[in-house]
Amino acid sequence: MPLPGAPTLAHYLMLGSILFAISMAGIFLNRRNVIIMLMAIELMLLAVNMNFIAFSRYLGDMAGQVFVFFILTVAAAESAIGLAILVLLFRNAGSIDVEKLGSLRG
Amino acid sequence: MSFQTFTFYAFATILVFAALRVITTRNPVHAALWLVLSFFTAAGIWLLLQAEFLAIALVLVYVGAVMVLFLFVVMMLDVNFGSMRQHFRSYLPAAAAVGILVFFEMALVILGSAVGPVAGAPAAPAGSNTQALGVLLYVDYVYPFEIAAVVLLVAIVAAIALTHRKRREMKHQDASAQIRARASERVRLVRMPSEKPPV
Amino acid sequence: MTMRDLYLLVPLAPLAASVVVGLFGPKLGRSLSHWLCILGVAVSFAASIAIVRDVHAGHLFDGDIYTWLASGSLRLAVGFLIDPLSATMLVIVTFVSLMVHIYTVGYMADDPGYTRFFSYISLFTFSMLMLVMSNNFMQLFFGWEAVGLVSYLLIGFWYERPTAIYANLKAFLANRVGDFGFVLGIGLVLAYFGTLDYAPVFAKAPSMAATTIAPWTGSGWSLLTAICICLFVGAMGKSAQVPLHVWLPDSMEGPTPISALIHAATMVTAGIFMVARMSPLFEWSETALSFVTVIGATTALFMAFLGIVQNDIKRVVAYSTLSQLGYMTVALGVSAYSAAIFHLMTHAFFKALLFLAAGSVIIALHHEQDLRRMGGLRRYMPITYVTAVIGSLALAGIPPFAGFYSKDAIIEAVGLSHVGGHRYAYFAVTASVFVTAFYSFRMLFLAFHGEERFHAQSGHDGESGSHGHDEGAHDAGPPRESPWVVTIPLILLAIPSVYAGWAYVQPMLFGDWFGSSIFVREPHAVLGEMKGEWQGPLAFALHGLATAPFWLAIAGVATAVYLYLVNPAMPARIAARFGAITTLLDNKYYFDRFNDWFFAGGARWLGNFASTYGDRTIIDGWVVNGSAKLVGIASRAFRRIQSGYVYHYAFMMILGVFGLLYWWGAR
Amino acid sequence: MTPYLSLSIWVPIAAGLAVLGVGRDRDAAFARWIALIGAIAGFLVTIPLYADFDTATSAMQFVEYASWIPRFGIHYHLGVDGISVLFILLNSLMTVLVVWAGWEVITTRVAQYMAAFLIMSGLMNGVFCALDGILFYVFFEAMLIPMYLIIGVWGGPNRVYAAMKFFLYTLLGSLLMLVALIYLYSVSESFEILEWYKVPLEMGAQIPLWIAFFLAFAVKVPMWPVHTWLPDAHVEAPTGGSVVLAAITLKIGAYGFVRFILPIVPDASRYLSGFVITLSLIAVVYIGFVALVQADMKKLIAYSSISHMGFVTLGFFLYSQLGVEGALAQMLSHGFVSAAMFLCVGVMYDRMHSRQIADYGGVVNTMPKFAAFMMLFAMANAGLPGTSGFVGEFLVILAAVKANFWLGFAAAVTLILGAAYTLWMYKRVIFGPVANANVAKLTDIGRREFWLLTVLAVAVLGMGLWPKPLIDVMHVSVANLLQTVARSKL
Amino acid sequence: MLADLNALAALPEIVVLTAAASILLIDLFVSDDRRHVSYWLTQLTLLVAVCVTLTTLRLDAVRAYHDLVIDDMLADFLRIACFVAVSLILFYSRSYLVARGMFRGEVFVLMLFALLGMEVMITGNSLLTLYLGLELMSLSLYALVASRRDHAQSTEAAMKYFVLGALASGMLLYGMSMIYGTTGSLDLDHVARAVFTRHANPALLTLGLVFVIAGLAFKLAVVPFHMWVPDVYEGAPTPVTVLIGTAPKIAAFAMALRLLSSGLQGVSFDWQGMLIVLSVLSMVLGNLIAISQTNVKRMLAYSTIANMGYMLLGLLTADRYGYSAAMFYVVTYALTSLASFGIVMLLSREGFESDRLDDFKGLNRRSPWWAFIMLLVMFSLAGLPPTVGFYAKFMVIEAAINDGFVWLAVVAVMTSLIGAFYYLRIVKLMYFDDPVETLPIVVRGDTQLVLSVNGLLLLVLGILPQQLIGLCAIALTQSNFP
Repeated sequence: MPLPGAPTLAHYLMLGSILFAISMAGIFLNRRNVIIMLMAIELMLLAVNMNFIAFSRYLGDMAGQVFVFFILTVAAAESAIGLAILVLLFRNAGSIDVEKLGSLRG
Repeated sequence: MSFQTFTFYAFATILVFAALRVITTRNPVHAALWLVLSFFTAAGIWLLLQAEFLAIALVLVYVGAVMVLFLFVVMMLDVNFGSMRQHFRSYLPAAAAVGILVFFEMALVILGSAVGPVAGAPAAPAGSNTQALGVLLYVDYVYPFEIAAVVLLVAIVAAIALTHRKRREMKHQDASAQIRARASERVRLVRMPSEKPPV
Repeated sequence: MTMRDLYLLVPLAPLAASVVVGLFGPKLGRSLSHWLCILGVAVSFAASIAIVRDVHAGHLFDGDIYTWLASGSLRLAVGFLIDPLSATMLVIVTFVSLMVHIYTVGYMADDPGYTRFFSYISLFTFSMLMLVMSNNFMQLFFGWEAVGLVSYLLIGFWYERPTAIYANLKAFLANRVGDFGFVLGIGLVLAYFGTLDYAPVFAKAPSMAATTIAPWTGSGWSLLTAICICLFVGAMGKSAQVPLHVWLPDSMEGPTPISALIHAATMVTAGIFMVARMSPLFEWSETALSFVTVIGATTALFMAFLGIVQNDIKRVVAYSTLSQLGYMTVALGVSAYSAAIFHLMTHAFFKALLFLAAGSVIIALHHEQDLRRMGGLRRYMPITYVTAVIGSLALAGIPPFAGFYSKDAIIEAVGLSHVGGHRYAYFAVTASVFVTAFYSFRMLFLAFHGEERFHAQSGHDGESGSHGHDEGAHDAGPPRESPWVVTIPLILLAIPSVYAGWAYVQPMLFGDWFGSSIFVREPHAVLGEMKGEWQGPLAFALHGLATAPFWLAIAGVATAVYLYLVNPAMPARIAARFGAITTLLDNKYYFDRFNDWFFAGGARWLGNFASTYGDRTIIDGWVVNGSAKLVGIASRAFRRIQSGYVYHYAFMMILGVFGLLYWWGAR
Repeated sequence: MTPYLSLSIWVPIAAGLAVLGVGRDRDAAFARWIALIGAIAGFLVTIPLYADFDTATSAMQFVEYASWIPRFGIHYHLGVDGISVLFILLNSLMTVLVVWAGWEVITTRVAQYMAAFLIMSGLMNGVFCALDGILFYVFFEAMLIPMYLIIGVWGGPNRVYAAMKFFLYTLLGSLLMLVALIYLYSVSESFEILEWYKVPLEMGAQIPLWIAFFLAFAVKVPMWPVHTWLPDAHVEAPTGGSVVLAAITLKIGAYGFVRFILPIVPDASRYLSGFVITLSLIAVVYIGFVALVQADMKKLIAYSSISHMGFVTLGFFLYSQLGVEGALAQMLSHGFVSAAMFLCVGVMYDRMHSRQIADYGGVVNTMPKFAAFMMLFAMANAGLPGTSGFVGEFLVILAAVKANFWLGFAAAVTLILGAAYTLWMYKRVIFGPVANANVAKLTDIGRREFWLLTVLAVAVLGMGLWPKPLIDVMHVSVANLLQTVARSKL
Repeated sequence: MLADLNALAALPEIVVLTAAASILLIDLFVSDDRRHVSYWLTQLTLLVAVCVTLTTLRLDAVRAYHDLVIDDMLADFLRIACFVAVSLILFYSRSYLVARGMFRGEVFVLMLFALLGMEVMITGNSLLTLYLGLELMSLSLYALVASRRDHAQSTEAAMKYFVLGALASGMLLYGMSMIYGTTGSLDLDHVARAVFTRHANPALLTLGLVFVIAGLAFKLAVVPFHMWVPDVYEGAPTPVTVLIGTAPKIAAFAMALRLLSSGLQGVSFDWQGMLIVLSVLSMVLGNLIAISQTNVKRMLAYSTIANMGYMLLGLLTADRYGYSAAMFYVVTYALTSLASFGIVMLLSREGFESDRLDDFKGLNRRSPWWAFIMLLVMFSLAGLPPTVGFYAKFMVIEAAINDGFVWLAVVAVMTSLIGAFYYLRIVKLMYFDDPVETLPIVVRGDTQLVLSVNGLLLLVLGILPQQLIGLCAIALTQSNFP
């Protein structure tokens, strides 16, 4: 199956996997910056959503889209809580540097 | 190459590039903006997939609310981002390796399995996408819908509970604590070694 | 009262006395205690006499008292075998024991452990009787070990003395080495005969004569040889045959009465008795018999030499005991079992006599045992002196004393025998006649003749220096004759020492005294040959005058007279002249040193090695604690994965997913 | 029918819980009395087990059977045969003695001490009469807990190491046994031990099963080379702990051999009997030498225990009536003798607070009664005829010679070594002149100690002089066992 | 229309939700020193929830809300277990919360919401409901971990938990998307059918399976998805730690069961292998690392990891017996874990956490009773009879052996030997060592009672486990698991 050409399901899945891979790489690349880590996680969810929608289209089944709807909702809530914790962290530790988050270990 | 194909590739390219910039850019504000771009292009792709409602929702909810929240927090916290980037370059190979490996692993599976073309799929259901989704949400998926509402409630409660501060920094008298104090607690006798006289 | 009750009475009377006195001795008081024990043994003695008469009237008994244990087809019982052999032994044992009991009243009069001592010797009597009366191997072993125990207790009676407690441990262990063989012998009997009762085993012995066992592949040992040698190893321990004799001289650390009773008259003869009892087995094994002969002969000669150089009066007697036990063993080896028992009997009398006489001297000198500090005692202690002379004559084998008959019979039997090693044995027993006569009269002269050296001592610690009852009594006047409780037994023992020889030589050796209890195969019947020339005890004695042994004995006596009465300075010169031999003899052929170095030291070295390296270093250190340590190290190492950094954690998760993906991708 | 077995298990446990519940450290006497009454009651209920025992049958007697965990077919199945019944009596008797022995000696946390022993007693009775694999395992494991506490709480200076070692060592073995039990269940669909005797097993299955069981029981016995926990545990444990450990706990390991290994995996047992016999003989000889050089009395007795238990395993794997009965007799006797020896050391330790041989000497001068008792027990330990120590040793040696002369030869070495290490210690501790001022100040045993030792002395002598009543109980069961073992399962 | 929904199936959820919302409102009007009103209301809610669950108990499985929800015995049973667990946590933690200024309405409410999330997980019959339940639970827990706002460690723990949790749910979602894509449905019944009939694309399905397992493993805390556990356990306030360590494990177990068994039984061979790997890793590493811990909470965290490894032994057999064993395991583990943290909280005071191992020194002197309870807990965790932990281990090992994994059983027992070491160490500290701390232990009466019952239950269930074992068996038989 030649990849360039009319977009098939595989194309979308590949796109999703690229996004997923980028988000994973992002977590590593920004190992000290929690905010960008959170953004990378958003990217990951985007990848997942991409998959769902592609499958939904491919299967002709709306359930996938419904799922995406809920993912979006949850992701929003998640961001809110994540950012709340981030704020708290900044207040308590004076930094959001993950490298400084090492008091719990071993 | 049809228009659809072209659009897909165009959006996909921008999406991937924007995503890459999200994780590589120095400034979190820029990262957030790149993320916005990613969402926009993703919404575009979703339109191609006939998920109009979700595409719009992504733009409205994500770009309009979540990303704004991100930007808000980034700007509110006075973080010294410069110091956080110190070892950025040294992290690059590992991160790239992880990313590429993940990608290849997934790609192998996806490409190795004979996944049919989207074109072969049945046509989109009649009526608007939004309506169809709405019917599903309020009829079939009413239960998850409720749960999702609770999730949002939790987010609200949590966010408030965690970040809402009563300003208690000022000193104040605690009458009950004063009453509870015992004689033994009032004065603390400290035994200290007597200073040695210089020889 | 049936005979069975009488049989029971024999061992139980002393046992009862022993238990009562042992548990309540201090409460009963001294006199009640000793009367109880004496009564117990006296009853036992009386019963023994009755039994002997009954046995000679033809009433034998072989039956069980109670079943000790049963397992599968095996039944182990406690039972009695009453036949002439055991009946004879009963009388000997109870008689000597009775004498010793009485004697003890005087000898131990001042000892704080008085009642304990009585309890022990009564217990010993019981044990010995159980051994003798046994009708099976298990009970034999029981008695065997029980006498060993009492011997252990009695040697260490004065437990404060390091030498005594060293000696008793040594005695017990040397005996245990013998028991080691003994138990294996019993095991072999059980394995091949399927029972431990004498009667069926003896009955089956002829049919087993050709049986061989293969301890390792390709070898073939005669079963009976193996059994007999194993059993005899036991006898070597108990009857102090070379090289397991080392304990006996040291056992003189015990009080003198028990030296007489246990280490001369009875216990040490258990081995002799046992082999005689096992004659139906030994008879079928030439190898075993010649083994017995050689060991016995070696003991007889070489232990006699040691008797010459001893200065401790009891040790001299002890070495003479060893030597005489060698005689008995030789007799066994040449199948003259009755001669062995006969000698056992006469030896019991005169050796007990000698020991008690020595004891009498020791009391008189306030527990002085060194011959070099005696001399001239005959004037002060006439009864002791006379009885000691009788004992010495008997020991030296001068006709017509008891010892002559038994010893001469043995020598003749050896001369007639054709068992392997008989020439060596003949030489040994003959040569040691001279030695025996020499050392026994040396002792006699040193103690009772010559100048009175007992005044010379100063501040010397006697036998019981730490006992305190004779502190400062050294100069309390000249030695006095011992009290009647001491002398009566001497006299009573002197009587059979004189007459038991000619009175019993005929019935025991050539008559039907032992009946079927001793079995001799035709080719070995040396006594049978002698019987052909037998013309009565008197003729035997007269004939004896014409034989080499007699003249050797006379020579021995004469040498002693010359060296110790006529020319007392001579022995020292001789000793100096033959320095190497003297050293060898002084060191008792280095047996003790070798044992200390090789066995005791070796065992300790092995134990330390096993304990330190085997247990503590390898098993505990490496394996047990090592694996625990390894776990600890691994734990700390893995702990470092938990670095505290989120991206490490995330990395682990991704790695996990990867791993799973890869795994199932590859599959 | 009165459920005597259940009573023998639950009476002590109930008493233990009662002591734990009502006992207070302030009023230790009360706790002691309750404990003693409980222990005696526990002993009394076991007497009918012997009195009413039918020696003519090999079937399980006093059987109690109730469903427990139906999902796995696990039953509360109790019963005794001639092999196990005596150990229940022994154990219950020991509990009385141990409670009594700790009477004045234990002053801290008395209630907990007493309760631990009572509970352990019940659990160990359970081990001996459980006929269900899991029931057995539950008792088997549960008894580790009180023992762990006894060593750790009331033990000597190095108690923590000893307790840990004891626990983990024994757990190592028993965990594998759990796997084996479950495997047997998966094969036979039953946890009935008696069912397992009949279930056919491939050699490929028998060998791993054998190893698992063997490890569990060998550690417990303990056999060389998995014995090193024992000296440590004994040395550090309080006297009562040592007594129970030596008298009963070790027996449980040996009991496992006859209850599990031999009948369940007979072919593997035969195949590997040479291995076990070798280890047993190493235990007899090697450990004998090790015992010889110990400077600590408890350690010495501990090593002697290992050596004696070597006889037990040796006897089992000779596959003869004589050997097995000898081994069982040795187990019983060792129960008395080792208990007595440890009590003796305890008596001295209570006075001098030292277990080092070098600290003693001439004890007989100040403690003559005690010395007499100890002499008896030392002799029993050395296997003197007339004492119980002789019976088992003698029978096993006989059986060994019967099987192979050289086996007997090696086993008989114990006659020398056993006497050597026991009497050498006795000599150095008891005999001789008073060694130091501390010994001079010793007081002889009191009334409590006297009667305590008397009970054991009577047992030692009684069994030595007339073992038949005890051994008769075993015959039919042992014969049956041997038949079971003789049948191949392949 | 409502009748179609079978709304009663979710009655306990409705009760909890209503109550949570009500308490949220009521709490607004309650002053600080009358906070116990909220507390008791929460307890009441749990009681009512238990009663409601019991009264609506049915033997057969009911699907509701268009098959998104399933209410079967398993669900009822596990729901009750969660209710009880949360209730006990509240009992144990009251003093702790008060002492640290955390005795606040929102804490209770968040706990209830987390509980609601668990219920949704337990009853989920669709990828969607499972996901939403999981998120509801997780989000509440993130907030709870951070709820001690002034405590830097708590915040740090919350941050780690959040980031990793989000990553894990991203993975789970990716997996779900693949499953959805290959089977064409979110409904587990449909998924199962598609998998069984081999309509699903096997490669993509396996891809999805891997990611789903990763997500589940994160929640179950098994190696190598366990990294958050020790840090969060240590950093979180103890009541939250115990909440994370108990009820969510039950819910995660239910979710795993639903996903793997109800949905993906057809590819059980695949996930079996994966679970074996995870299980072995967890047992080994969990026990191993626990040895070198000095903090009780951290040690218990590793113990959780190890125990979840054992639990997987039951799950990975992929049959009903194994599931019931795993269920028994997870329930009794929760019970044991509750008691252990109960004691930890009992010993803590204002300004003193009592979470170092040394704080247990000489507990037997200070309080024999609590030492005894802790002893039971430790032996139960170590899996020794006569505590319930033994049957838990017994059952999973039995399941493994029954399925032919004898070697796994051997690994399990060998690692539990290592485990025994650190559990014993606590006993050692309590019994063999002298106390450092001599202050008397003051405990509220109700806490005392409940904790004692909890502890003794470990023993009682250890002696008479048949009822609980039977319940677990019935729950799975009636629920028609393969």
